[in-house]
Amino acid sequence: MKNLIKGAIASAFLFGASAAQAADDVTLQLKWVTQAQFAGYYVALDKGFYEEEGLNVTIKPGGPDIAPAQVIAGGGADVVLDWMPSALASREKGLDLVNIAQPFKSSGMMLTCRKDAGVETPADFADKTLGVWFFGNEYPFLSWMNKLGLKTDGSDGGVTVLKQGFNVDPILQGQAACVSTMTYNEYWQIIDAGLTPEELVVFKYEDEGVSTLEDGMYVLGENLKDEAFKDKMVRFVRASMKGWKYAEENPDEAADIVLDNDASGAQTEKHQRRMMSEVAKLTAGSNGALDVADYERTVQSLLEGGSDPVITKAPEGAWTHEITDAALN
Amino acid sequence: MNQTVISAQNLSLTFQTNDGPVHALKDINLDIDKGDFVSFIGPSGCGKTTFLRVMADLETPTSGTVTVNGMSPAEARMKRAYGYVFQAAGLYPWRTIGGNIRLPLEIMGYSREEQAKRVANVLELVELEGFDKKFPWQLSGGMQQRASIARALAFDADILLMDEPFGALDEIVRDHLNEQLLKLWARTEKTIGFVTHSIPEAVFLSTKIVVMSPRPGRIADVIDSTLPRDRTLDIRETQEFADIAHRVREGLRAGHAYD
Amino acid sequence: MIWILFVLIFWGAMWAVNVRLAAGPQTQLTKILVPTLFGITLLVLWEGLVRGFSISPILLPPPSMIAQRFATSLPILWEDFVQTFIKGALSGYFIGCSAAFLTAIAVDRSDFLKRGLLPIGNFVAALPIIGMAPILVMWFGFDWQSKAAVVVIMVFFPMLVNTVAGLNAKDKFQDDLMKTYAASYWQNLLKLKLPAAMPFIFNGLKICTTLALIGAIVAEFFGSPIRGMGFRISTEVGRLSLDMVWAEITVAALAGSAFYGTMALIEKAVTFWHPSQRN
Amino acid sequence: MTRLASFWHKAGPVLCILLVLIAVWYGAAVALNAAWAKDKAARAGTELTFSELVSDTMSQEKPLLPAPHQVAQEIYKTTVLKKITSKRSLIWHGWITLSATLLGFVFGTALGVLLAVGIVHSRAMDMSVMPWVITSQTIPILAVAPMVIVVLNAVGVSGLLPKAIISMYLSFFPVVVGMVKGLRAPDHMQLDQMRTWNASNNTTFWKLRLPSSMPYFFASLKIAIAASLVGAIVGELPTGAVAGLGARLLAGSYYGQTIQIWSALICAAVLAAALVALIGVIERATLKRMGMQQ
Repeated sequence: MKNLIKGAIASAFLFGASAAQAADDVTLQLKWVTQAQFAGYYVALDKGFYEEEGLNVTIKPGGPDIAPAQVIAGGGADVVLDWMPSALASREKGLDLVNIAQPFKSSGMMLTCRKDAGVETPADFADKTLGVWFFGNEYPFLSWMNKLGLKTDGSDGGVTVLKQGFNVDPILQGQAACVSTMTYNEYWQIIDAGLTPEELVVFKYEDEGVSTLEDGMYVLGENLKDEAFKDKMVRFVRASMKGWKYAEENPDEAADIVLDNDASGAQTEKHQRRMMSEVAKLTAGSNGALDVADYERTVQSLLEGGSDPVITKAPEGAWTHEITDAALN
Repeated sequence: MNQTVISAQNLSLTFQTNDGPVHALKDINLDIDKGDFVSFIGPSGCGKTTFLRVMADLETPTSGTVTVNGMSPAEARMKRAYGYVFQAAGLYPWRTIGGNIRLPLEIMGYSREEQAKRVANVLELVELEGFDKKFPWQLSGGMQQRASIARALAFDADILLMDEPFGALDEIVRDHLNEQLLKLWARTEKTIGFVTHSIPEAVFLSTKIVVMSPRPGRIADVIDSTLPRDRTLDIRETQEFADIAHRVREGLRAGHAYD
Repeated sequence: MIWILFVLIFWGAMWAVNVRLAAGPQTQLTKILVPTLFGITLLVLWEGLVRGFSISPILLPPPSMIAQRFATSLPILWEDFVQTFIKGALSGYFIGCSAAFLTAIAVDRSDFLKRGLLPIGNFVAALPIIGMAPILVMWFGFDWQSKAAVVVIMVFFPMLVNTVAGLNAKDKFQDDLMKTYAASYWQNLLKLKLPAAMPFIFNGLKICTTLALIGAIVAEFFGSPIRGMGFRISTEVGRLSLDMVWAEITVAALAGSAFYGTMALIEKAVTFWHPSQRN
Repeated sequence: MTRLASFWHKAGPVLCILLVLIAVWYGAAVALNAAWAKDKAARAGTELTFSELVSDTMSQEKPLLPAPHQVAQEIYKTTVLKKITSKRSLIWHGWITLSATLLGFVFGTALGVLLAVGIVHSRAMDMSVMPWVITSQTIPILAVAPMVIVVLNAVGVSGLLPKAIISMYLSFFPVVVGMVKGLRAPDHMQLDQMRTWNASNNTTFWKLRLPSSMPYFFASLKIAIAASLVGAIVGELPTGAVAGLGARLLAGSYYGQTIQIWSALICAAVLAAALVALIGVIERATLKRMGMQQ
């Protein structure tokens, strides 16, 4: 029965494809709203890199309640961008997500604190209120706190966790001592709001040795058994990485392309260009292939979750070099 | 006995409406003596209800004066000089019959024992003993109207103003209530102002019949009844009754001819 | 395939039973039995279709799985319930409804204010107030206070409009009667206007129960401490624990129905005299 | 003359209260934004005079509460000055929301009427469906919204339709309730009259029940369209800030652009008012033709 539905959907897709053009359709689900964080894909789309590979790519923006893993499980996308902790957690829930490429080499996540709240080192976190994103993004934070030996259930000597909304208001209004920020996005919102870098302390997950892998490309394992799909992914990864490298070299142009694709009309040029230059630093070290050492480190930190680990056992088959090997050689 | 309780002099009332002014009352002069039973009769729009409402200070006249017990209607109202019975029983559905009758007593600040005593008293007057725990909507229309009369009798007002109180009831019930009302009037010696559009009802009940005519609302005739104060329904078969009824009818006709 | 066949047969059978029950004499028992059977049919339909089509539990978990999750997560569900319903929704509901009630009474004395406020109140009652949620979270912080504030604003106008309409609902004769008694403003208010307004006031109170719950949950999407029904729903969707999400939705539906039902019961007791409540 | 007077009689108090509200809004803007202005000044090491303080609170880029004229400027900028096709035009976003609203409204009305007809004609349906219709509204729809969209995605439905389905979920309820009441509005006498003419159920429905239900129908439509708009906006909130007024709200919240949030809110309010007014006009015209209203 399941296959019947799948077949129906697939044939619907096929029909759509053959009716439109001969190019292969690929749908990409982003993790968040349209912004320079995803510049590589928009550049590849805009510059025709996908077209050159014979692909007809649709990019779906995400949002606060869009779980990419759920979208791919529902057949709403062929490839999704996700953070590895959340992808591995989904794997444990029985969704066979496989990492096929990892354009982000380093983590851009950090905790940004106000000096006047009395935070200088991680040791000062105790009894403070910290803003954290949830929705699958809390795993790196939880394993870091676990490493620091701080409880997150609000008990004495631990930290009080606040589910941060989509903005940095809690730190501006002093409701939280620290908030989660990305080097390329929220940090600059704090700066734009009027706080100066001197008034802030930042703790990069990368520097604290608790970084986990961010934006990677994930597909369903069962699809990888299909040669045609694999071939499609090879071309997709190749074109996407071409897009990323182009974006790194031409950040301003990339930011403008992102702006053109922002349907919400809420982004500003200044912010996107700055974001692009920060994102370029994170993608710089990667050619697209997953660094196994990074993967091992991520898994290790997720396994150390204390009483409530993010994942309970080391996953198997959660990544493959098959696609990147074919794409990049 | 001939003490004047209500007196109207050159009373006029004009309503301003979107279609221009309407002369509801024009140059009304009338005296009502203590203990009188006065009926106001006339076609719709003759101002009979308006006149009653002016006496009760529910409307304010445009010119002329009215006195109630020698005071202005407003002062009389503040002194709670009269009880008023409306066309519809207007009982509060969330209060029992007893509770409804108690309402004016609560507002006027009677003590609890006094309230209970009076409620029992007036319920007996209108023959509704045993119904004080019932809700209005559990009673028939006639019983509801009797309860509303009881409510107007519960406090010490020597004037009772009634605006077509039996208009919505069927004739058999109405006859019965008319008889009861006369007995009540005899026992309580109140002055009653009674609006109706039924000639037999007016003749049967009243000591004085005020015939009114419309556009502008004015008094066409005032008839002092020659019937004895103590009367039963049989009196309607007498010649005297027919004569008075005839005079009323003439008055009404004259009012129309004037139109 | 067997599941689907079973579901279809079950559906048909239940419907037949219900038609027979409904055609029979209406008793207290059939009044409860018929909708219950229908509800059970829906659940079986759901369970059967999910199993029959092997729908992934990440998309739509079957009711049995939700029930299991519900039973094993009672402490968390209770904590969330207290945070969102008791602290956020109920306090906001209470404050919002009382404020609207008092405003309505104040406004009722002035015809000018009434004529000015009513159209505006009607207008605001139709607005997507829920859009204010991010702003209120910004103003009142992330804990339950901001959720209560969202609820206050959401319930205020529907309650105001209903109460004002109710205070005008008295019968003309009754109003004149109070005048002939020379009743004071407060006597008139307490003995006539308020009782007469009760059906409208309860109408407002009932509408507001659902609004309160929705407001409190939705406001949590814009920032919250790490407990609460809205928090749990949004986080667990991210963790693909859809069974937990549905367990929370069940709690919300139960709480919402109980809240509404309580109000309806109080209404029945208070406005027993109103034609709509009499049998 | 009298028409003008009656216009002022109606509009005067409303305008007065609106003016008061705007004054309160300005006052609140100064009060709420003052803290930030002082904070900024303190960090810069300067003192603010009162007039400086006031002018600063009125012109912040991301105020806690923007002043009315800031919102008005933003609305003007994003409606009149931008091309309608531009993604920065509020009209474009309003149109996206409006189309989902209308689609959901049509679905919701159709579903509501169908259910109501079924409920009025079948006792079994009345007894089994009605309680669940009421229960359905106690489920917080926003919680279901993301799932509705993803599940629909799984069967290949995306774009306008998922939002419209959320709108439908909110708007069918008032229609069911109103229509059941309306279709049952004819009294015994009218129904008996139909029986004396030996009219079929069908005829009774078309000639008596349906016409009698019209006033109820329109009253519910007004509630339904407002609910439908809320549904469309709520549907846009969690489903990725793609486009529409809900997306503007979300994006505004995400970037702390309060002026943008408020302008989207005001735009939604105007849209709601216009839709309800439109139904009102149709209502008056229809009822007048049917002789139910002068």
